[in-house]
Formats: sequence, C-alpha cells, structure tokens
Amino acid sequence: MRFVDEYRDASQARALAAKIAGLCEPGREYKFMEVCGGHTHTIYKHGLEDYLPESITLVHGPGCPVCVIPMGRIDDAIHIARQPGVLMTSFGDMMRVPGSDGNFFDSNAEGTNIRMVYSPLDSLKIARQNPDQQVVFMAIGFETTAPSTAMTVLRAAKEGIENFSVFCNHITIIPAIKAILDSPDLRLDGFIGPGHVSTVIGCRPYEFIARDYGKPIVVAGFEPLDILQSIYMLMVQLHDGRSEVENQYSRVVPWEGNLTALRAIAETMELRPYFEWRGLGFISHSALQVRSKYARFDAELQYNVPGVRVADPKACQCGEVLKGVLKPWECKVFGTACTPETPIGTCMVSPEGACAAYYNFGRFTRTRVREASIS
Amino acid sequence: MRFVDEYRDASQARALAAKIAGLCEPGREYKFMEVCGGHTHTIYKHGLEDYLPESITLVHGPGCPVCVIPMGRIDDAIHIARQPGVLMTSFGDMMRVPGSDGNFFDSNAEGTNIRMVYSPLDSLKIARQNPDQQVVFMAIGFETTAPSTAMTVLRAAKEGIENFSVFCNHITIIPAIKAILDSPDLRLDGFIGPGHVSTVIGCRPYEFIARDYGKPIVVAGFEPLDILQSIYMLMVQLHDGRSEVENQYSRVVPWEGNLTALRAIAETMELRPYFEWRGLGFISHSALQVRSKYARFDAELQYNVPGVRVADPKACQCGEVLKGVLKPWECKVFGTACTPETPIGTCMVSPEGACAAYYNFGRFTRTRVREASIS
Amino acid sequence: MCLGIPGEVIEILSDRPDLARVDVSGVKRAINIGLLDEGEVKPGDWVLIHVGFALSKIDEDEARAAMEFLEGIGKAYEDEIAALRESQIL
Amino acid sequence: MCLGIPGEVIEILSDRPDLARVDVSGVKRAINIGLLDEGEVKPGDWVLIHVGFALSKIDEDEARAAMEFLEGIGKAYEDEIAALRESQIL
Amino acid sequence: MTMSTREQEVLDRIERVRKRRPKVKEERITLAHGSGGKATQTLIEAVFLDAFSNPMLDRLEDAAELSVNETRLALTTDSFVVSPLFFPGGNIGDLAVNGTVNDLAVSGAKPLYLTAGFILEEGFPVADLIRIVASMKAAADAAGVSIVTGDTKVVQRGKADGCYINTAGVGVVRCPGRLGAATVQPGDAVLVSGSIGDHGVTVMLARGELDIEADLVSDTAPVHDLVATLLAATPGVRAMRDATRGGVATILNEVAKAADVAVVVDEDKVPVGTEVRGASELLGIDPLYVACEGRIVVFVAGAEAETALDALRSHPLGREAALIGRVKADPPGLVLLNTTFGGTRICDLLVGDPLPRIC
Amino acid sequence: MTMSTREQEVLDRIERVRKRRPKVKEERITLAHGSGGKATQTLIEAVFLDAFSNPMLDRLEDAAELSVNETRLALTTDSFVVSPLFFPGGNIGDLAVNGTVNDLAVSGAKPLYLTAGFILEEGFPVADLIRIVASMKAAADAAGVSIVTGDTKVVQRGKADGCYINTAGVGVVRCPGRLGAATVQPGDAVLVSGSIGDHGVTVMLARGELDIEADLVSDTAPVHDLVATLLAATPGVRAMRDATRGGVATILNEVAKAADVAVVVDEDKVPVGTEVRGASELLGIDPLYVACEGRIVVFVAGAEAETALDALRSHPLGREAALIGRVKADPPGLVLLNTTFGGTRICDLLVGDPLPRIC
Ligand code: SF4
Ligand code: SF4
Ligand SMILES: [Mg+2]
Ligand SMILES: [Mg+2]
Ligand SMILES: [Mg+2]
Ligand SMILES: [Mg+2]
Ligand SMILES: [Mg+2]
Ligand SMILES: [Mg+2]
Ligand SMILES: [Mg+2]
Ligand SMILES: [Mg+2]
Ligand SMILES: [Mg+2]
Ligand SMILES: [Mg+2]
Repeated sequence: MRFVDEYRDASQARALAAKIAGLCEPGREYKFMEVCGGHTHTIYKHGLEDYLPESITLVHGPGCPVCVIPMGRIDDAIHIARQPGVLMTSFGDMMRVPGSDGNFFDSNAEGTNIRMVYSPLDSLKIARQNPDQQVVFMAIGFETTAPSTAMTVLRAAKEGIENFSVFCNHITIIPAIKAILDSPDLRLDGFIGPGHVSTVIGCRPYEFIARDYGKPIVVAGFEPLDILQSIYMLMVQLHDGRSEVENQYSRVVPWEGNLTALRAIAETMELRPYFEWRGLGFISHSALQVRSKYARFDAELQYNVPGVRVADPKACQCGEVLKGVLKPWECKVFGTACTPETPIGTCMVSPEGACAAYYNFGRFTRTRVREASIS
Repeated sequence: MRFVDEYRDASQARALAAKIAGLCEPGREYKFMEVCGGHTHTIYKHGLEDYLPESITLVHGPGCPVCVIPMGRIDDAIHIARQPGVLMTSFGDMMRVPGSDGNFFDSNAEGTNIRMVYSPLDSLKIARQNPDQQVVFMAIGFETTAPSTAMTVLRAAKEGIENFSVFCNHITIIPAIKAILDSPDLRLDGFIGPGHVSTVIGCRPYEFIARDYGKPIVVAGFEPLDILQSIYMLMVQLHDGRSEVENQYSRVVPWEGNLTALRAIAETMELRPYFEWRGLGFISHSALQVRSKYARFDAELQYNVPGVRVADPKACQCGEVLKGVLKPWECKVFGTACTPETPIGTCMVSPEGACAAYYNFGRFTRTRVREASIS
Repeated sequence: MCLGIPGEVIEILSDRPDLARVDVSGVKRAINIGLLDEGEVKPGDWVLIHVGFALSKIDEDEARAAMEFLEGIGKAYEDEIAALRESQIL
Repeated sequence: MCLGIPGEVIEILSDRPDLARVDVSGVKRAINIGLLDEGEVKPGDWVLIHVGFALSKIDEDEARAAMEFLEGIGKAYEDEIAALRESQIL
Repeated sequence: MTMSTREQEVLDRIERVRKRRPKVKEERITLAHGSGGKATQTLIEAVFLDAFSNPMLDRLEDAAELSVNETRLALTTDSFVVSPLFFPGGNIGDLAVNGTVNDLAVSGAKPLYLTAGFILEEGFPVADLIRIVASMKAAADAAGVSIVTGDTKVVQRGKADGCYINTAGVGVVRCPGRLGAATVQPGDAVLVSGSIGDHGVTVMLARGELDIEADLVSDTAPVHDLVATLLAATPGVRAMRDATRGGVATILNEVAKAADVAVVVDEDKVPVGTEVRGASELLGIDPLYVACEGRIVVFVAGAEAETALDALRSHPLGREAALIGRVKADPPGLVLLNTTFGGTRICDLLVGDPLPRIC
Repeated sequence: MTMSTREQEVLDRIERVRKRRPKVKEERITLAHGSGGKATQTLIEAVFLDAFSNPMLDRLEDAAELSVNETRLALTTDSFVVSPLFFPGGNIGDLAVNGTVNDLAVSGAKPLYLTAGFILEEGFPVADLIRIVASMKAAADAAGVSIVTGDTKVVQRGKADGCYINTAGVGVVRCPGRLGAATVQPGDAVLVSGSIGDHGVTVMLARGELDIEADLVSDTAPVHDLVATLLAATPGVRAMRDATRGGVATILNEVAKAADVAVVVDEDKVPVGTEVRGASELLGIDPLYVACEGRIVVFVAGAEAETALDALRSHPLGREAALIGRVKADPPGLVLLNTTFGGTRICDLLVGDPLPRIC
C-alpha cells in the first residue's frame, strides 16, 4: 500500500535506531510522550520499542478520545438509547467502554439498539431509512473527527432531516496537553505531536509548548518509521539544545491546518466552559457542544440526560497512566482484574488505549523478544 | 367427559339405527340437510353415516361461517392487516381461507401480523398489551358467535380502549336457510337444525320452515348420538306426516333462546341491507355490521377497505355443495386440484366445511368400511 | 366454528362477577358468564362454552330425561339382540 | 479513533461534487471531500481518509523529500554495515 | 350401485394424485412447513429429497443407517425451537438430548455420542443457559450418552428466540437392516407406549396465552431403555417411531405410506389423559396429532402383539402401553380410525400443526 | 535491571491468572460470545465444558474422535448463521457443507456422512431455499459426502434471519490418536494453505452497509483433498485447523495454549490479498483475525516443513501456501508476531470479533 508500506522498512528502521542511539548521552534517561493514542497503537503493534535504547522511554499520553470519556457520559448515552424509538449510532471503539452499569453491548443485550457506524454520515443514511426512529449519533473524538460531525450536522440541516441528532462528546487536544504540562509529578523531554489532529489544527497551536515550557515537539505520522524519525528529530533538537515545533508528517499535515474543517466546527459547535476527562478531572474549555443555532440536532437538549458524575472505580489508575506517571503494567489491576475482556478503566478498551495496546501487543519483556525470532 | 361421552355410545347408536331403518319406506329416498358445519364435522369425524341405511342421504348445508366468507372479504382483511401498525386477530379456522392472493398465513409470510385467538376477548388483552398497535379483530360467525363480539365491543367501550376495532363479518342463519328452501334445484325431506345458533336465537325462528315449506326440523346437539336421534325424530315426523319444529338438544337450547345475548347483538350491531355469501351470492338482510353508535370500533370505517367483489375461481363448485346440490366428491376438482393443503374453495378449508370433512375423514366408501374393522 | 364445550363451574370470581372458572375434563379456565342472567349459575352447574363465553346453562333435568329415552331404546335393542342370538343358538 | 488511511482518488462523482470514489489497496468507496477546497483534488491525487471524509490531500513532493532522507540514511547504514562485515572477513 | 362406483372412481383418482411426487406451491415458507404435517412432508420430498437423494436418506427413517468400515451406525439430527424454553416437566435442553436419543433408539440403535449446536440470541440470560446445559447433562447421563462436540453462535436481538439447540447423534445399530417402516405388513399390531399428547398440550399451555390451567407435565424422556427391553423380548418388532411433531397420527400415516398398507386404529384403545382430552376439546384439536416426547409407536408381528405389550408394560416408561390397532392390506397408504361411536373414518395427515413450536 | 524484573513479575502473575479456569462475568449473552475470541472460549470452558466434560470433548479439537466397536470415528457439528445468506463466491449452503467437511478433514478424518438441520423464518422465499439446497448438494458431491438425515423447523417472522443451517458430520479417522494440538512441539513449523481473510471480508462487504466495493470472493472450499495430499506426503504433520471464526490468530492461540508452547509468526510471510489488506486498513481490523472458510493452518515437524509446503502447493487449493512461523518453548501459551517493521509483539485472542455472523 502506497504511503503505508514504505514506512515499515526494517533496514531504514535499523539506520534510524543507530542514529538515535548515537545521540544518547551516556547515563541520561529520555522520556517522550506520544500524545496520540494512534501512536501508542502503532508503537505496540509494530514492536517499535525494540528499536529504542533502554534509556529512551515512551510515555503514553491522553490522546485516545475513547479513553478519556468519563463513565457518566456512557451512562448518559445509554439513558438516551433507552428512550422509546431511539436508535443510537456509535463508532465501534465505543461499544465496549464501561459505564457504571455495563457497556453498549451489554445495553444492547438488555434491549437498546446501538449500532456501529463507519462514518457519521452513515447515521444520516440510517435516519433516512428509519423515519419512525430517532437516530442519535454518539459523537466522540478530537479535532480530527469533529469536522466530520460538523459536516454531518450541516448536511442534516440542509436536507431537513428531522429524526437525527448528535450526542456531542468532542474534545480538544491543546487543553489536555496543557494539563499534562502543568501536572507536577511529570518530567518529559519532549512530545511526539498528534499527526491527524494537526491536519485540522495545524502546527501553530503547539508553539506554546516550545516557547513557554521549553519542550521540543515533532508532529508525527502513524507508520512506525514516522514515529522513529520523530524520535530522532526530538533527539537532534535535544542534542542541539533547541525546543521547536517541527513537522515530520509534512506529506499530510499543512502547517496552517485545514481552514474549511475549522470553519465547519466553528459554525456548528462552541467550546463548553468545562468538561470532565476520565482520570484527568475537569478541564476548562476542553470540549465542544452543539451551538444553539443547531439546537434541534443536540441530543443533550432533546433528551433529559441525567448528567450524573460517576466516580471512577477505586482500583482504576487510568489518570496516572494517561498523564504518563505510571506505565500500564504498573497499575495494580493491570492484566489481572483489568483486561480487555473485563476492562476496569477505559485505557483497556480502545485499541489505542495505552493499557490495551500494551496488554494486546506488548505484554512480554524485551529480553524475551530477542530470543523469540524465528529461524 | 360429562355431556360428551354419554352421547358416543355405540350400542345406543345401533338401537337408534335399527329404529331408523325400521321407519324407512321401501323404495323411498330420504334427504336431510344438516344446516350447521359443526354437524357435518361430527358426522364425518365419528363415521355416523355408517349407521344410516343407504336410502338416507345427509346433505351438507351452508352453516359453516368460514366457508361462506367471500374472497373479497379475505382480501379486505389482508388490506387492513397491511396497514402500518395493525395487528389483526382471528380465529384459527380463518387462517387458511384463500383470498384472491393467498391466505392469512401467506400474508404473514409477507409481513403482516395476523394472530390466532381463542376468544374475541383475547384481542382486547392484546390491545392492552400493545398500546402502540391497532388491534383489529376479524369477527366471523353466526348468531352463536356474534354475542361474544358484541360483549367484547361493549367491554372495550366501557374500558375506553382506543386501539381496538372489529372487522365485522357476522352473518345470520335464517336468510341462508330461506335461500336454500327457495332454490329450485333442491329436494329435501327435512332439516337437522343448528344447535348452538339456537342457544341464542331459540327455536321459534324455524317455525316458518315447518309452516310455510312443510318440512320438519329438529334442532340437534353435536355429539353423534344427538344427530342420530334427530334423524330418528325427523323420520318419525315423516312417518306421522307431521312437519314441526322439535328440539332434540333441550339440555342446552332453551325454546326462547338467550335474550341477554340477543340484546347485546342488538345494542352493538344492525342488519346490513345485503351481504355476499360465497357460492350463494348476495342475500338481503343476512349479515350484521357495527352500529354507528360504536363506529369507533368499526374497522370497516377506520380503514378504507377496497371492498372489491372477487369472482370465485371457475373450477369452484362450492355454491352447489353449500346448497346440497352436489356431494363434495362430485365437484370436478375435489381431492385433486382442491385439497386441504391447496384449497380452491372455502369448503375445503374449515374442519366444518363439507369438502374438508369429507376429504379428511370420509374419503373412502362404505363397502370398504365394513372390511376395515380391526380383529 | 360453532364449537361448544360443556364445562363445570368451579367458582364465580369474587372481584369479577362476570367471570367464572370452569373445569373441562380437569383443565381450568376463566370464562365470561356475562351472557347468562345474573345469579343463573353457581359452582357445580354446567355451562356450554363457546369462544370464551358461557352461551347457556345446561339443563340437567332435560339431559336426564333425554338420556333415559336413549338408554331405554338401547336396552331394548340389546335385549332383542340377545334374545335373537339365544334363539339362533337353540 | 484517529485512524487515517491514504487512498487514491479515482473520480469525483459528477452528480455530487462533494463525493469522490477512492481506491484503498484495490478496495473502492465513495468518501466526502467537502473538507477540502473546491477543485483541490482530482483523479490520481492521494488523500487521507478519516471516518468517511478526506481530511487532507497528500503532498507528494513533501513525501518524496522525506523518503529521500530516510532512504539516504538507510543506504548509508547498510553500506556501513557491509563495510564492517567485509573488514571482519579480511 | 352406480353412485358408489362413481364415488369409488373419484376416490381412486385422488389416491393416484396423492401418490405423485409433491410440489411446493407456496412462494414463501409458512409455519405449516414446520408443522410435521403435509406441508412439511411436501417440503422434505420436493426440496430436500429432490436434491440430496441417496438410499440412506430416502428411507426417511428417524435415523439414517450407515456403514463405516464394518460397523453399522445410526445418525440423526434435530433442531429444537420450542417456545417457551422452560415448561412443566422439562426444558429445551432435555428435549434436545432426549429427542435425538429417541430417534436413535427407535431406529434400533444404541445411542452413544451427541453433538450440540447452540444458536443464542443476544441478551439471553447466562443463568438460563446454565440451567439448560445442566438439564442436557442430566439427560445425557440418564441416556448413557456423551456430548462430545459442539458449537455456539450468537445472533443479534430479534434474530432468534432466546435459544435454539441442534443435536445430532450417533449410535451403533443393534439389528442391521431389519427394522424400518417399509417392513411393516398386513397382520401386524400397532402399539403405543403410553398416553399421548401430554408434551404438546403442556407446552401450549405453558405459553400462558390461553389462560388455561392444567395439572400437566411434559412426557419428555429417553426411550432407549424401553426400546432395549422391547427388542430383547420381541424379535418380531418391525418398526418404531417416537411420536413427536405431528403426533401418533402422523407416524401412522408415514408408515402406511412407506409400507403401502392400511393402518386401522381403534379410537377407544388410544390412551389419552383426562386433561389432554379436556384441553384438546377446548381448543378444538385432536390429541392424535399432538406431540409427545417420550412415547413410541411400535409395529410388531401380529402373533407377538401380547409379548410386545407385556415387555413395554414391564418398563416404567411403558406402564400405560396399549395395543391400538392393526395393519391391513387395504386401502393401501391410508390410516383408518374405528371411532368410539362405532363408525370408521380416515385419519389423514394434517396440513399444518395446530400447535407450532412444541419441539 | 530492577524495572525489568518488576515488569517480568507482573507479566508472570498475569500469565498465571490467564491460566485459571475462566468465569462468565456477564449476566447476558452478547455478540462477543459468538465471535470465536476470548468471550466465546470463556463461555465454552465455563459453561459447556464445565457441564459436559469428557475426554473426547475436553480436547476441543475441530472434531471429536470416538470409537464405535473397533472403528475410530470423527464427529463434528457447526451451525451457520451467516448474514447475508448469499455472497460472492458462495452461500450459507456450501458454507454449511464445507465447514463440516473441513472440521472432519483437519481432524485427520475422511468425511463420509452429513446431517442437515434447517431453521427457517416464516416468509423465507422457497426459491432461495432451493438455491441453498442445490449448493449444499454440489458441495457435498465435491467433497464426496452424503447428506443422510435432516430436520426442518419453521419459526415465526422475527425469530430468525431467513435461514440457519446446522450440519453435523461423521468421518473415519485415518491416523487414530496421532493428530492434535496437544502434540505440537518446539521446533515445529507453522504453515497456512493460502491467503487469509477473503471470506470474512467478502461477507462483511456483501452486507452493503459499508458501501465498499471490492473484487473479492469467499474462499469457501472443501479441504479434504488438500489434507489428504498433505498427509500422504508428510508423516510429520502434528495438527491442522481450518481458520474460520476468529481467523488464523485465534487458531494459533488455541494451539499455543493446548500444547503450552510459543508460536512465533513472521508478519511478512503471512499471505494477505491486496483487497483484503485494503478493506482491513479502512475498517481498522487485522486480517489475522478474519475468517477464512477454505484455508488451513498446519503444524508440522520442523524437518518436514518444506515437504509439507511442497505438498500443499502441489494442490490447487494450496498454491499460495506459506511457511509463516515456528513453534518455540518460550513464552508458553503465547503467540508472538515478528512485525514487517522488525519488531516483535504479542498476538492475543480478541475479545470479540469485529465481523459478526460471517459463518
Ligand atoms: S490497567 Fe485498567 S484500571 Fe489500570 S490504568 Fe489501565 S485501564 Fe486503567
Ligand atoms: S372441492 Fe373445493 S372447489 Fe369443489 S366444492 Fe369443495 S371446496 Fe369448493
Ligand atoms: Mg431426527
Ligand atoms: Mg426427532
Ligand atoms: Mg422421531
Ligand atoms: Mg464451531
Ligand atoms: Mg426475541
Ligand atoms: Mg465443528
Ligand atoms: Mg467449523
Ligand atoms: Mg474448525
Ligand atoms: Mg426432525
Ligand atoms: Mg428477519
């Protein structure tokens, strides 16, 4: 596959790895956070850590939009889905995220009709095909996904579709990064910047990281060579004593982002005063809601959602994992009480969650890796 | 079972048969019509003809309410059942009656929801349990059944049930008997009168038969001894040269009928100016419709039924069979093209239809019967 | 269609005097007795049941009288046959 | 969640200019190109697809330049390793 | 008499038509196709036999008899879709085991191994599944069989009705090639092993829609031991069937057709329980067509009728066994019933079962 | 390093937990229980094995191996609930025959006899049924098996999805007691007989909901002859499985667990068709977990890897066969993947299948 396979070449990886190793100062430990869950997924799925010297640690950040949805919002969604005549649509990743009384699959087993869709537009198609149902799209995601929801709302308005609404859970990446940077228990040497969010917001919004916090950040693509190259670029900046915003993913990410997409978001959505992030607590201006102009597409207004705040399970240490304070396996319930089949925290649900990625792909040590290559 | 088993005694049957044989005048043929399909069913189910001398022939009359429903009414019922949100209820006998494009089972296979009920009251229960559905009861039957429909309508009115209505196909027995008596191609020596209709209308309405047409009639019960005794009573009347209304079924049928039941019918229904009977054509004042006072329970008003008259299939000789002009097996399609699994005419559908009863139970000759008794 | 079954009244439902529990050969069901006169039936009475309604109360005197007639002719016939057989044997 | 897949534009749908048919490794689907500027993409262009929308057009020049860098260091590394091996053999 | 001759001609023509290969005339499947009656048989003959025809299948016995190496095996399958899943006297689990055990047993095989295929509806309570599975285990133990392989599928809500179970069974044939409906001959006696219709009526009433109460339990039971007792005592057994869907009358018709004989039954000899009789009268159905799940119909050489009856009655499951009829040569392919009243009538296949989904 | 030791301790504890008998924690059945992944295995072990346990069942092979008299038989069953019923390259009918033929074949048996149990939804077009049955017949002929017994049930509209089919199959075992996942050893080679995932992706796209077009057909095929060719050439075959629900990755995990070995696979050696790759990327699924219906995974003694590969490739169904990995001793019970990129990762069971009802 073009633009995919080229970036999985093992010999180039070895070359980059050698260069990275060459840049390591003896005795120094390096910690880089990949903000985006997509990167976490790539890292474990391709075994990328095998190329890194032991002195470099990758810290998995809060950039998995599934992982940061608080339990209360799942409960609210199920509450909406339980209303008579409601057909809810959702991305597949959401289906297993636990609310306080089960996930969407459990809820379906009890009688709701929550269907997976590939695109928000599919929800519109379903709405057209089921005029006697109220179709509610469970919208989640960062700025990457918000434009698609926005375009779907605009299309629904244009077509005058009356049985469609959005339960809006879109969030924004910058406040989360800022919360991480402000957290006292964390020491990071730099950031692997979220590639696909940046196709929309561009690279400028990260400038405060370099400027105010003195940390380098490299916006990275999602193939393993992309990430390895980004780490190399971070190491070069550290070596040079620079802290800048760089764009490894320039084939896809324009420096200025996507203005059409930003306009679509701005037309249909506005910032919420605050929003709860799982494990991170309330973060102000960190999420989007449907603008009052499009109130008739706002499921939160149409349905009287309980909006109860549900405390995370006691055992759950997702907050620490999302902030990069703990490695997944350091959580006390990791892999025993908390597994992909019985997740306690959300990081164990999405394939982009740090715990799930580590459990599914990374659950054995590098020493054993070396021994486990076939003849 | 009390009031059942006593009337199936073979030795008493032999005694009655001997008495009946004794009353036969040599060389004379006797033809009695059992008006009611229930009698036809009993006659074949118990092999009653085995007791009769060859000179006595039983002619099967029009008293199977399923058999006389014209095709157009089935089509109308299916039309109603196809309306969105309609759940139709019907007695089991109706499910196989062919309309011009299949029966109720076929219609269900195409997507309608027509359910069998034991009692009209069950339709009310279903209406209460399915408030989002419009429950339409396909009402059929003579005066035996009309009071139950009437009571159901009255109960629905009392409880204020809004999602219930009746597609009324109730018919009355007297005009049908009169039509038979007036038909030129028929010679009958007397009538076995319909027992259960008579619990409601009593015995007086038959007086015109004895008085105006000079034919004896004996109202009969439904066990085989009841019928055999009625035939005996008819033979005695003929022997005595009398033509009277007699009541063999006095344990169940009061001479005056059931006034409460008649009042319930009169309260909720009124005579139609005319109604089509399958095979018999239009007969005036022969059917009931819902009174305008209860119009909100009248499915014929609620739904715009096509009301198209559908000609009976060319091959169908049900009319002749219903009038007793032909024996079932004399119909050209009997048992070959027309069978219970692929009925052409309605007489092949209901277990009380003459053709079905003959096909299911009587389809071999008396000569063979004699040989077929087990050691 | 005009199927009618005799059943024995077991009880009149106290909360719904238009309903009675009847027994048909060991099987029980509540049926509507609203087509009979009030107080016409009591436990132990037999009724004719049609599509969930009692259509009439069974008149046991009439039944007995009719049965006696049938039994009478049955008995007479059997006697006659027996006599006939005997006469043939001899 | 932020899964993005590169796909090649095959055609812009004539009746719906906001839709394009794309090819992803032999598999075809109509996607929405309403987030790109009008006329920005034409058949033969590559786009990044996310939840049924094209999020950006892939810049082939940028891709080529980056790839040349990667290939460059890859080549240099292989040469070095080869040289190392040879030196050991001798 | 001329009349009678004409009638006889008509009836003979009808019998000829009846013997023609049937055709499915409906465009769509209706419930009648699953009833066990005429529509089911038409579907089987016109669709399944037409395509799959082979000597083992064509016999249409309860189990196919096959050879693997030198060993004669019996193989059978049934799917169970009973509603409700739990009913007085049993549940779909023991039904699924007993049903397949019985099909093997009545084919003269010793049941050995079962497969179990589950189709579960999303949302089905796990606790109910555990109860069902426990009943299957108990039934398998009682029948001395092992469930050795299985499969589970889950379908979306609204694409099943809680739980459907298929079982297939393998047994070893005791008397190869000897038993079978086609071997039934005039003069044979017809027996049933107990009162009929209890299962079907119990399930029907368990649905609760009819508001009928009765002190009835299903007769579901494994008949392998009853059959073993019978076969040991009675060499003249010709054929056996368990009287499930379609009831005793359907079995008799199948045998009459397969052996081209008349089966003549005395109505008053057929054991029917009081409540089954009452419920049947109320509902206007005939117990002869109502399913049992632990009763067998036996065809045995006439001379051994009493031996067979004694053997059946010596077993707890056969205490109420009865000799209900005889096989005659004429009229071939028909079942006749001598009524209690003293008349005689035909007892044909039903078009559709009045009680759907009782197994 | 201390860190590494602590991590290793945690991971070892996890492996111990993973080896405990699983429990079904859900109160209700969800689609995941039918996916072939972890939830299915938990249900099987905690509910079915717990109740039915016997040596034949406990092996959890594709078919149970049994003895009747002196004959060693294989017995298997599967229900088919694929949606849609017709898809490019096949339909539920040939799927139902091939699936059971293949379970017998990979168990080392010669498939002989099949049962067929149909559950039909009221309203199902008879013409569709006839097409399905014709496909079953053609598939049975191709596989040299006979369908010898069957059953048909009809359920009300809304209680099924057109047509479900169960097949059970009997075969005679060629090499009694020799094959089985438990016999797999370190040093063995792992092969697949062709490109993977075609069936699952084809069915998924045939639903039409995703509006994705691709030039794909199902790989459904009977593998009995391929297996016979392989076994004739390669005495060192240890175990075979057909990679259906759950795909190749699920098979590898089942074997790793049963034999308590590590299975190490080279990602770039696994044959995946271009379109399957494309559709998988678009949908975010991994072809390793996508069902095939005519592909087998073979475990063979390391020394015979090339012989086995040649044998597979000599057969039309094995042209694209590939050696994809090796068995190691450590880490026991796990499947590892050497990625194209040069890294190594775990390849675990999925919790639920991303593609429901593909078989
Ligand atoms: S192991 Fe579970 S509870 Fe612990 S951090 Fe990970 S997801 Fe949260
Ligand atoms: S055989 Fe059929 S068409 Fe002829 S009279 Fe009877 S029911 Fe009518
Ligand atoms: Mg069977
Ligand atoms: Mg059976
Ligand atoms: Mg059977
Ligand atoms: Mg299986
Ligand atoms: Mg259901
Ligand atoms: Mg199997
Ligand atoms: Mg299989
Ligand atoms: Mg398999
Ligand atoms: Mg069967
Ligand atoms: Mg359906």
